[in-house]
Order: sequence, then C-alpha cells, then structure tokens
Amino acid sequence: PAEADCSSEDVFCVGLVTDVGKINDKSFNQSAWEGVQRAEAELGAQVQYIETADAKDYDKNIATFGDAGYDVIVTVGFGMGEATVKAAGLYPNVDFVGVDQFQAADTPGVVGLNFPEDNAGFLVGALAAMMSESHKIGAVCGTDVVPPVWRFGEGYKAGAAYVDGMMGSTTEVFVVYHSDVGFDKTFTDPEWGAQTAQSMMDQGADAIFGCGGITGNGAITAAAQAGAYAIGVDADQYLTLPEAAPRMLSSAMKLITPGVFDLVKLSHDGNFPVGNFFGAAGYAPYHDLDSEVPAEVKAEMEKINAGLLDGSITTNVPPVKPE
Amino acid sequence: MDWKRFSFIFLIIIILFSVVVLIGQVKSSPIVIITSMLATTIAVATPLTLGALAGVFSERAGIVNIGIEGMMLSSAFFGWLGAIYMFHVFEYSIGISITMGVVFAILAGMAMGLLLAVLSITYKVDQIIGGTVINILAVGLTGFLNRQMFFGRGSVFEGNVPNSPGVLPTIHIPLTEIFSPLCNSADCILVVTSINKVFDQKPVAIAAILLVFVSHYILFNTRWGLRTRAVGEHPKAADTVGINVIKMRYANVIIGGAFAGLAGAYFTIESVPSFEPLLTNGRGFISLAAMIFGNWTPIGAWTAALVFGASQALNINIQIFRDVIPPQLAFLQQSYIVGLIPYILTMVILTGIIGRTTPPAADGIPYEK
Amino acid sequence: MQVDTTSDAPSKGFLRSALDSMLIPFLAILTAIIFGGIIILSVGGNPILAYYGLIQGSFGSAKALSETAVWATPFIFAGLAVALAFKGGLFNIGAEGQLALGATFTALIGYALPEWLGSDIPAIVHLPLAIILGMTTGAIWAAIVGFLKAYTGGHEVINTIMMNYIALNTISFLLNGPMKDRNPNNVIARTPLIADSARMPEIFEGFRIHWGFILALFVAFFIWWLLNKTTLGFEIRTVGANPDAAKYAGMNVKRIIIITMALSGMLAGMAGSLEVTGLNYRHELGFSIGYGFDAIAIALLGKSHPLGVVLASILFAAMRNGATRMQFLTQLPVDLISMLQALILLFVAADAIIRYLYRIKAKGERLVLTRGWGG
Amino acid sequence: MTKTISETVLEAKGITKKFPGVLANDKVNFDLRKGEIHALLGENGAGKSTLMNVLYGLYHPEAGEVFVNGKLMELNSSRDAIHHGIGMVHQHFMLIPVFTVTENIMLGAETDHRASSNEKPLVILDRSEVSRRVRELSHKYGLDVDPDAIIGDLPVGVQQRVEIVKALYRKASILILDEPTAVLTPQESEDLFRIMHELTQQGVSIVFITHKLKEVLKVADRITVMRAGQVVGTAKPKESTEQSLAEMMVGREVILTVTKKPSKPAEEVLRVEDLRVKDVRGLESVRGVSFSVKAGEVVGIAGVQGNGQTELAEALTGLRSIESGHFTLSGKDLSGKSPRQITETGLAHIPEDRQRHGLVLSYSVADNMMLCDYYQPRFSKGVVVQQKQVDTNAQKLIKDYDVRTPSAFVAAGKLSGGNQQKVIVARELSRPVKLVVASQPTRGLDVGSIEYIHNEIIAMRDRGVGVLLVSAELDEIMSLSDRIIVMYSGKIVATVNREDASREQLGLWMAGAQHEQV
Ligand SMILES: Nc1ncnc2c1ncn2[C@@H]1O[C@H](COP(=O)(O)OP(=O)(O)OP(=O)(O)O)[C@@H](O)[C@H]1O
Ligand SMILES: Nc1ncnc2c1ncn2[C@@H]1O[C@H](COP(=O)(O)OP(=O)(O)OP(=O)(O)O)[C@@H](O)[C@H]1O
Ligand SMILES: [Mg+2]
Ligand SMILES: [Mg+2]
Repeated sequence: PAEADCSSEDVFCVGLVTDVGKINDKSFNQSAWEGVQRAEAELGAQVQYIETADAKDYDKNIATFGDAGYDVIVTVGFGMGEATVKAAGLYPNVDFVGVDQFQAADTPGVVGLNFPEDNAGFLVGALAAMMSESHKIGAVCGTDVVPPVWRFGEGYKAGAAYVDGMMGSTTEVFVVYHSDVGFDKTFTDPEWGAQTAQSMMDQGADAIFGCGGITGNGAITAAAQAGAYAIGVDADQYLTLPEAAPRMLSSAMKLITPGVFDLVKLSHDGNFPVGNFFGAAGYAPYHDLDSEVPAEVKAEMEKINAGLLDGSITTNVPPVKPE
Repeated sequence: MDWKRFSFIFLIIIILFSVVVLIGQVKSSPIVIITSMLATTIAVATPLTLGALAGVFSERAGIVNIGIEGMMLSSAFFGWLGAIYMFHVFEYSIGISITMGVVFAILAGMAMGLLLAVLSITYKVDQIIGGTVINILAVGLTGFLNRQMFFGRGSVFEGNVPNSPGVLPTIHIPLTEIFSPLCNSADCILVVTSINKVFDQKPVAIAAILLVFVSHYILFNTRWGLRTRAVGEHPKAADTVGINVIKMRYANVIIGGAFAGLAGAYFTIESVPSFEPLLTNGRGFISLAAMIFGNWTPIGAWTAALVFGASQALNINIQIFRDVIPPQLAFLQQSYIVGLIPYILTMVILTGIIGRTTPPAADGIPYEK
Repeated sequence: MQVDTTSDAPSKGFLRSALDSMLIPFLAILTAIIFGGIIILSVGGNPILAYYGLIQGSFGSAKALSETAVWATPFIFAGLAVALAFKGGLFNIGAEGQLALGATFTALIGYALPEWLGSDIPAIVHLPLAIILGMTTGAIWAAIVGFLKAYTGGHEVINTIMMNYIALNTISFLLNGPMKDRNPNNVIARTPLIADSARMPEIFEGFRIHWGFILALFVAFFIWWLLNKTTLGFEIRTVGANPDAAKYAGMNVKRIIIITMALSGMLAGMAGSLEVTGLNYRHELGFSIGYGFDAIAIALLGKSHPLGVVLASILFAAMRNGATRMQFLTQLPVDLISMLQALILLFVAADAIIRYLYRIKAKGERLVLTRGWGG
Repeated sequence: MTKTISETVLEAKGITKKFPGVLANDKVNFDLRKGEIHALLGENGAGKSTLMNVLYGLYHPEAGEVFVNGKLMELNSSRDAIHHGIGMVHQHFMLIPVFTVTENIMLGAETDHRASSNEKPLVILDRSEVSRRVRELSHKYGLDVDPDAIIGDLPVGVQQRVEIVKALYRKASILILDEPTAVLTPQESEDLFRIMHELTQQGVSIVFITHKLKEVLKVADRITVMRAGQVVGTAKPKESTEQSLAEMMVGREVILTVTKKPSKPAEEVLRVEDLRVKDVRGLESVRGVSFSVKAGEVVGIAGVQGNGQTELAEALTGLRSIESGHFTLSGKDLSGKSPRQITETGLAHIPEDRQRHGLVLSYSVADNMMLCDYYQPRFSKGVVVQQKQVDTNAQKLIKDYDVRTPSAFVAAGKLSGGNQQKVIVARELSRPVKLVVASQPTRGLDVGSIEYIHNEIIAMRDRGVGVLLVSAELDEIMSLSDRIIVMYSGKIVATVNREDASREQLGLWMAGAQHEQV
C-alpha cells in the first residue's frame, strides 16, 4: 500500500488513526474505517489505518500519515482532539476529520464529526418503553466519564419518560455505567456487561440497551440469549453482532460511516468545511423482529424521529454530565 | 476446616446482600433481590473459582502459577476459535460445535500449562518469570491472531466476522414446575420461581461448583492428592519413597491448565459468544488472590471467589437501585468506592487477622536431585 | 535456594564479563526475531518489511530517536522500580498503580499550586516540587505494601495487585470529580494543563525528548551506586538474598523491606511524574496503562541490573515506537510487538533453550529472583 | 553377640560417582550380609551418604554394579530399591512435616491391604487401615509411634522411629541408617541399638553410618572405613580401638583431646534471669532459665536437640523475642533488644545454621566477612562502603584463620562446609567482644577443622572472653567446657564443673533425670 505516492496530485489518500483501541471493535473505530473504505470503493482513494496502542503515540501516528503526504486524516475518538488540532497546524495541506471531537473554536483544516447521541438514546428508550411488557427496561453502558456514553444513557431515560408522559404508563429504567475497573477496561468487559444485563432481567427488565463498546456487546448478547429485547449502539449491530441478531430490536445509531464518508468526499471535491459537522443519529431497522413490532409503535417511532429532527421534541440532555 | 475464615467470609457476603436488600426493598421484593444477587454471585465467581483451582493444583504440587490470567485468555480465544471452525468450516451442528469449543478451550489451557511446566520444571526458570511470560505471550498471541484471522484484507475469514455458534444453554432445574402447584398464593410462586433462578445455571458454572468439591476430595483423600501435596511440601521426601516428582508436577500444572481452560471457556462459550482482546480483564490475578485467601484449598478458594462475586453483585445492584439510595448511604453511588470493597477485603484478610495463610513449603522452588 | 549470578571475581574485567552476560540476551533477541519472522510469514506478511519498518520507525531519524527516548523514559524508571524490589527479594507488580498515582499528584501540584498560592511560582521551585510530590505518593503507596509485608506477612504480589485496583479507582474518582479539567471544552476525565513553571524543558527545540530521559540515565547510575556501593544497598541486597542472615547481621529487616518498597514505589512514581512534567503536561485516565507490566518484563530482561534495565528499556521503547511505522508499511497488527516481547522474555528466562540452540556451555549459574510466596 | 553370618544380601562393586568437581565415590566395593550390622565410618564428605544414595537408587553411578541377593540389579529410582526390600533412613529425615504419621508412612505405598494381592494400588486413601497396620508394626518391633500425630509436632527421636516404621511398612529387609544417632540422647541411642538388634534377630540386615567411634565399637558386626571417596579398609570391632579407627578415617594421627590450661574466670559477663522463650510453633521451649557466664570461662550447654538450647541461643543473640525474664551483658540489660544493639555491646555469635543465618551464600567471602559491621567506620565512610578496606580485611582474615578459598571474591556458597564455618568464625572472633555464643560450632565438620575451631575457642577464653558453647556433641562439651549446664525440656536440670562431670551422669540428665542440687 505504501507504494503509491500520496504526495502526488492525482493520488487521493485517506489515513485513519484509531483511538487506543482496535480497528475491529465492531463499534466506532470500525464504523469510521468502513466510511474510509467506502471512499476507497467510490472515490478510488488510497486508504490505510494505524491502530494506536498508547495515547503517547497520537502525534506520531498522525504524523506518519502527514509525512507520507496523505490528503485526509481521520482521527477517531475524543481523546485525540488536541493532537488533531495540533497536527492541523503542522500539516496545513491536510484535511482532518475528528470523529467525536467537538470543536469549540474553528481550526482551519479540522472538522469535528459529532452526533446527537442523546437523540439516538431517546429513540431506542422510547422504543424499549413501548415494547416492554414488564414496563422495566435497562441500559448497560461503558463509563459515564465519556460524554457520548452518558448522553446515550440519559437520552434513553428521557425517551422512556417521553413515552410514559404520552401514554400514562410508568416505566422503570435501570441505567448502569461501568466505572469501577479502571478506565481502559470499562469498554472492554463483556462479561461484566452480561452479568449486569442479567441482574436487570432478574429485576424484571425485558429490554436491554447495550451502550459502550465491547462491554455493551456483552449485555446485548446476554439479553438476546435470555430472550429479552436487545438494543445495539453506534452501528446497526444486527449486522455486527450476529450472535444477538434474532432478538435485536434496533440500535441507537450514530451514522459514523456515512458521516466519515461524506466528509472525505467533501475534501475530495475540494469543499472541506470547518468547525463542527453534525452527523445523523437514528435507529436501526427492526430486522427479524419486524413482525413483532406493532404498526402503532412503528408509526410513533417515525413521529418521534421526525420530532427530534425538526426540534419539536427535545431530549433536554445537556452535552456534558453536570457535576 | 478453617471455620473462622469461613464464618468471616459468610458474614461479609451477608452484609453485602443486606445492604442491597435494605436499599432495594422499596422497589423490589427481598426474595427477588437475594436470589438475583445469588445468581450473579455464582456466575461471577465461576471463572474466579476455576482460575483459583488452576492455581491450587499447580501450587499444591510446588509450582507457583501467576500465569492463570494468560491461560484463561488464550483458552477463551482458542475455545471460541475452535467453536467457529467446527461450525463454519467443518459445518458441525451448534451443539457439537460449542461442546468442542469447550474441549478446545481446555486443551489450550493444558497447552499453556505444559508451557509453564516445561519452563519451570524442566528448564527451572524462575516460576514467576514463567508465569509472566505466559501472561504477555497470551496477550500478544490472542490479539495478533484475532486481528489477523478476522479482520481486513487477506484475513482467514476475509474480513467477515463469522458469528460464533452460540453459548451453552442454561440447565433448567424444574423447581417451579414441581413446587408451584403446591403454592396457594402469588407470593409463594414468586419465591419458587426466584429460587429456581439461582439453580438455573449454565454447565460451566455448575461444573465449577462440583469441581470445587471433587478437587477438595481428590486433594485430601486420594492417593493422587497425597502425592501431589507431598511433592509440593517436600519433593525430596516424595522422591525417596519412589514418587516421580517431575511427573507429578507436570501432571498437576497441566491439570491446573485444564481448569484455567474451562474458565476461559466460561468467557467465550458460556457467558458471551464472542472474543474480545484482553477480555479476562485481570480476573486471573483475582483468582490468584482467591487461592491465597482460601489458603490453597479448593473450598476456601471458592468461598473467596464468592466474596468477589458478591461485591460485584452489590455494585451492579446499587446502581440499579441508585434512585432510591437513602442520603446517608449516598457514598454507595460512587461506584469507584463500592468497587474497592473486594480489594480492600483481600488485603485485610491477608494481614492474617483471621488466621495466617501458609503456602505449600516447596512452592516456587525448583526440584533438584 | 538462591544462587545469585553476581559477585564473581572482578579479575575477569568489566568488558569481558559484560560481554559474557550480554551474549545470551543478544541471542535470545535474535531468536525471538527469527521466530517472529516465521509467524509473520505464516500469516502472509513480509517479515523483512516489518523489521525494516520497526527499525526505521525507532532509529531511522532524529525524530524517531527522540520518540524512542520518550518511550524509554518511563520504562527506565518503572523498570528500575521493579528491579530494585527484586534485589530486595520483593516482587512489585504494583508499579502501574504507583506510577499512575504519582502522575496524578504531580499534575495536581502542577496545575493547582499557583491557584492556591494565588501567584506564579518560579520553575526552579515548582518543577522539583511537583516531581517530589509524585515520587512521594508512589513511595507511600508502595510502602503500605512493604509495611503489610513486614508486619503481617501479607504477600506483596497480591497486595500490590489490590493496590493497583485501589489506585485506579481512586484516580478515576479524582479525575472525574475534584481534579477534573473544568475547561468548558473539556469532556474527558483529565486534569487541567500544568503551569509552565512545572514543565520539564525540551532538550532540543521541536523534539519531544525531554530532560527526563537524561535524569533516567542518571537515576539508573545512582541506583547502581546505591545498591552496590552503599550500606543501604548492602542491606537491601542482603535482605533480598537471605533475610535470616540479614536479621542475624543486625539489620532491621522489617525497616529495610519497607524502605525497599518505598524506594521502588518512588521510582515508579517518578516515572509518572516525568510523563506529566515532561510529556503530557497533565494526567488523563488511560495514560500509562500497562507500564507496570512492561516494567516487569524489562526488569527481568535486564536481569535486574540497572545497566541492563536501561538497555532493555531502550529495546522495548524502540519496539513500541517503531510499531507505528511497521503497521503503516505492512498493516500487521501492533499485537505482534507484544508477541515479540514475550518471545524475547521467554528465551532470556529459559536461557537453557538458547544455550541448547547455539551450543553454549552453561556456567552453572541460574537467575533466581523470587522465592515463591514464602518471601 | 556373635552370630552365624551367612549369605551376602547386598553387594556393591566398583561404584564410581562424580559430582561437579568432586569424585564422591571412587571404585567403591561394599557388601552386607544377612542379619548383620555393618558400620560405615568416614569423615565428612568421605562419600558415605553418596554410596548409600546409590544403593537406594537415588543417584545413578557413573560406573559399578549392585547385587541384591546375588542378582544384578538395575536401580533407577528409589522405587526399584524399595521393591528389592531396601529401606533407608536418611541423614536428614524424609518426612513431610504437615502430614500425619500415617500419611507419611503410606505415601508412595498406598496399596490396598485388604485385597488378596498386596500390590493392588488404592486410589482412595484408607487411612484407618494403614494406621491399624502402623500400630501393629510399632507393637511388633517396640517402636512406639502415634499414627495420628502430625510429624511437625513430634520430637526428632520419634520422627526417627517413624522413618524406621516407614521402611518396615514397605517390608524392608535391608535397612540403611544414615547417622541415626546424631540427634539422639545417649539413652535414646541405647533404645535405637535395642531396636536394631531386635530387627537383626528377625533377619533384617543393617548398614549403620556414624561418626561416633564408641557406638561403632559397641554395636557393629563389621566396620568399613571410607576416606575421600574410597574404601580404606574393613575391620572387626574386636580388633579395633577408637584411636585406630580415627587414624584410618583421617589418614594421620589425631589428637582426640583438646589441650588447655585451667581457666581463670574473672568478672561476670553474661547473666540470665528466669528467661522464657517460645519456639516457632508458639510453645514455650525455654522455661525459666537462669545462669551466668564469667569472663575467661567456657560454659557448655549440653542437651539433646530440641530441648530449648537453640531458642536460648537465639534469644540471647536477639534473633528471637523473649516472653519474660531478662539477661544482661557486662551489666547492661539487653532483654528485648535488637541483634544490632546486642552485637554492639560486645557479643559474637557463631550461629547453629551457618547457611541460613551465618552467611549470604551468593556474596563473596569478603562481603560475608563484613556482614555484621559493614556500617562501622572500619568499612564505611558515612553511607559509602569502602571497598578497599573490605578487601584488606578479607585478605587478613583469610590468612589469619586459614580459610581455604581461591580468592576473597569467590561466592561463599562455593566453599566447602568447613571453610564456610571458618569464614564465620573469622568474622566473629576477630571483632572486639566480651562474650562468644557458639552454637554447634563444629557440626558436620571434619576432624581437622574441628581441631582448629576448638583451639580458637580456647584461645578466646584465654584472652578473657566469656564463651557460651551450645552443642549436642557430648564429647565437645566435655573437652571444651569449664562448667557444664544440662538442659532438658526447656529447663536447666543440672549445673556441674567439668571436673565433677561424667559422661554417664550427663547422659542421664540429658534424658531428663533430675539433679538434686543446682
Ligand atoms: N546506569 C548505569 N549507567 C552507567 N554505568 C553503569 C550503570 N549501571 C552500572 N554501570 C557501570 O557498570 C559497572 C557495574 O557493573 P558490575 O558488573 O560491577 O555490577 P554488579 O555490582 O556486578 O551488579 P549487581 O548489582 O548485579 O551486583 C560499573 O562499572 C558502572 O560504572
Ligand atoms: N548433590 C550433590 N551435588 C554435588 N556434590 C555433592 C552432592 N552430594 C554430595 N556431594 C559431595 O560429594 C562428597 C561426598 O558427600 P557425602 O554426602 O557422600 O559425604 P558423607 O560421607 O555422607 O559426609 P557426612 O558425614 O557429612 O554426611 C562431598 O564432597 C559432597 O560435597
Ligand atoms: Mg557486584
Ligand atoms: Mg552423609
């Protein structure tokens, strides 16, 4: 792959640097990479990724692409925000896409790709509340230290509350964040996720939202195994977690793949923006459970989604967890 | 039996449960809380128990085993990989595939045990170094293979992650079916179904508990156990009565590996049907603590593992009931603080206030004729 | 049974003995590289390109060299921490927690002290103070384990593991709560940036290598001097080699165990301090993960000798640093590096394999660092 | 006492066994006849234990053959030896301290005794059946042991009986006893000899290894002497004397007695009052002991191992904490003080276990020679050790105390036992001290080294230093002491002046007989 000369005018090169995490995480690193791969397929781009093994290497990993004359560099994860802004100064000819990196101030050459996670959480929270027979639903999340995770969890609560207000029901929502094992492990502990989901189901929950990387995946598969509704996160996890597919109700989606692709394409076409770019949030199709979801629920979900998009419904979730 | 230690451990478990019952009773019935926590405790304790048994066998024979973590991790990977191959490549049925997955996991654990044995017995490498090698090797090997086989161009599965055939089924013990007809109230049925949940465990979890008692019996009442303990206490004495020290040590380290392998199977074939890098998350080290905490006996180690299970159950349930935590107990909402309980407890127990723990006398010392 | 490999006749000459003791590690590394190459080939990769990338990425340019030194700095300190404890017969698995706590408190002094005092502090005061606090935190954290070992017999391996979890939870709490960076743009659990006066200067403009690396070399020499030339070092080594004899010789074994752990924790804390003052200028959750375990491998590879630790640290640093280039050229997963490291450690530890492969005669000495749980 | 000695049951021909740097057995021939007691004599390191380990299948010789009952035997492990009816009681007992007597005895021979064939292995332990058989055996041979006791709780004498029962349980008809009397009182030894005779009556043949010439003359039917890995001869007890055997062992004339001038006791240096000390298991093992040592005298503490002498010495040197009572050195109360404070007040200690306490085996001889005062100005300036001074000191002591070592930088672990002991003696006696506590100072040493160390101790005494000598060797106590204290079961049962002491009387006291007056 290194043979093509990225510094030449006619070769369009896109590099991706993962956050401390694996490219095949079935979650946001992987989704972003799929966006880059789409650029390879559709724009004929030369693509490459580097996995970061330690936060110390952020700068160097970005520079590896920068020095090789890459045209677009995608950096994934809020942790790399500062490194990305810094690199933009060093490589003024490169366009940077920072996934989950909110830009408080504009930096030329950098676009933060953000998502309204609370909306996505809201949607699946509402769905879970409407589908639950026990009126108990749960969410098993990574650490709430990470704002997108917290917004998913709080959005989920708000969505359930919205349905309650609308239907006069009372839904009990269990939201548990994984915070007690040290930061690096909170997203990579499927066994804990499974146990937590199981406890919620013991308390009567019949729909479980797994939000938080691999930890969430554990919760989702456990829920599916137990016959509860499983709800995925970030991508349409029906596709990435085949183990849980038969009970996968939906997923709270951050459309990272199209978001990344769109931005790469803008760069390719010479229209790269500055500042923040908001990707879409949504919910995944019902797939196998399509027949189980009543038509009224489907209709209501459409309405809520539309309401969130036009602003008539708000989640009231602040961007960051208040102290 | 070490009654002082046991009563202390059970007291702690009872306290942990009571806290949750007190908090959660406004929302849920005590019996549901207790049985749910019990089920969580047993499940969480499963890999810890098996890991600790791996340590007990190895160390009773005189080989310090800090490689439990690595053994678990590699067997989790290879068990899962085996199940996938059986299912997708050789196209066996789901049942056969996952059963074979468990077998592969155990074999992988035994292979790692063999490596530790070769290093520490044949090459007389410092045993802690041997364990460290296994831990690092497992991380590298599983991470590398996982990526190289399943992801990206040229990978074995061409970038498509094939789904695992699934997990082991829960073994339902029909308590509800038998007893609920005798009930005449809804409460009674609730109690029966709740209790049933504690008994409805998956095969590895059930095997773990059985193995605790079987191991205890083997270690203290059979020829194998007597010889194992002899080579761990005073190998030369064992040698003079014609016991093959090297063979006994090899065998027990490999048996230990098999236990660690079963623990690995728990992660990827019983609990969740997927492998993730580093998914054992330090549980091998906790197993080690449980083994010491339980004074190198299977039953002791198991009770210690239950303490870890119970505090995780506490932590999960505290968060489930976080809305109704009374203000005096608000600190419990800090999962960081609750999360410290088992670690602090372990340290307290190691100070010997409830009796000293004594390792086998020759643990960690290579045998030289 | 404790047979040390040291204290043989000095008549052999330093160079000769150094070469002798470096031969096996060298061959071990060579063998690991060959094995690694076979593994790369077997998965369809190009080992030549991979190793080329590894070397180019770690030594191929001034920048690469600087980055290797950046990586080596915490490795040297943490490796020395583990090695020093080994010399004292203690196994410190807790460098990870000591390091992280050291980093956290260095950061605290770094950003908060000027606020508390309401004025700027000269760098000559601020920087040392920040580092000293980090060292002290690490020292205290480890000394607790030493104390438990000395007075209750609680085994340091388990206790340091437990203390790691306790440290990481405590840090999570601090960085999410009282010490969190309140900058409205910040969303993550990290401290504010430390003041300029608490920052370690760069050695060369534009390169990240900082004076911490030089300090690390100096400290390695100091530890060697301490261990081999001072009464305290004699005491530490005696307690490590034969605690009964140490007691007989009138040494206060309990005190020395605590001091050894404290010194070890201090070095680990220093690793954390310098990461903050020299490189990151703050502490953040997720920085420094896994250094404690790397440190064990480094101490083992360096046979617990300070010079060996320095060399092993540079080797590990080069591998980590070169991994980016290797990935970029070959798309081989970074985990390959962990596997290579494990292989190196394996062959160094089981040097009988190497001796057999290369037909080198054994010298009848074996490295025994630890003595089971008996301590 | 003469028996009709008939066929040879065990024969070794041309056994050669090498260890790195040592030719432990050099073409050794040895034979044992049915029902005899064959004593094997030799200095430390002569190769006795090595030969026996070869016969027991633990070592594989480089050359030589072993015949049992006239048949050539392939001895690859002790299992083979046991199978051929060879039993061995090792110099260091091969018992597992945390196991019960029964468990120790059944270990490795867990067969089903109820089944018709005795060889059927038993997977699940049948402890009650084994302990029944142990009772039976101990009854038959008069070897009193409690099958359910934990080994670690038993006195050495009983442990030895367990070892013998263990061999008999395996139907041994050839019994090797490697230095069995080293740890016994004269009375216990008598008891052992009775058992040995009992066994030979029943057809058991015994190899008996010892250093004690008196015993050999008393019990052996034949005597073989080894020196430096070779057999130097075989003798009949009737035709031998202690002197002739000692000369055969050492290869030169030996003076078996220490020559010394009468002592000139001066002021009191050590005073011990009602001292009580607990042992490792928490049992009180020194139970109210009072005595004193004067400058210029040697006070010997006699007693069978395990009667509190070890704990007493450890308490006086600060290695073990005391429960109550106190002791003073030169009038300074040192009870409960640290080893450092005690040493600094003027005490030298030759510890009982030289490899455990006295030396750091991985350290050089030079480093070991400063082990106790490395921090003193002689060796250190401030915190920095002055290597030059350490080396000079070592060179001087090596010369003065005749330590045989290639250089001062060789690891102490590489020296022979005698030279290791000399390193300790040199270090301890070269310091300015008022009292020397010498615990088993010559245990396991050869005659030459013993001579040397004995003379050094007397020289210290003559220089006006008080010496407290703890020894299990009655001969050593008798030849060095000016006053003798006998300890039994943690108490002083007798104190006598050397002139008034007789071996027999001391032996009785050591076995617990009470003295009328102290
Ligand atoms: N960190 C270091 N930096 C520079 N030189 C060092 C360092 N560590 C050791 N040295 C040099 O190495 C030599 C020490 O090696 P030597 O083999 O004497 O150590 P040692 O005392 O045998 O080791 P040990 O501590 O294992 O006993 C000294 O000459 C010293 O100058
Ligand atoms: N396992 C071993 N490895 C190396 N050398 C050994 C070993 N066992 C014995 N030796 C050496 O072989 C020689 C003979 O030792 P052996 O134990 O047979 O002597 P011994 O006559 O039994 O002496 P003692 O009276 O002290 O028991 C000695 O020099 C000893 O150091
Ligand atoms: Mg040296
Ligand atoms: Mg012997």
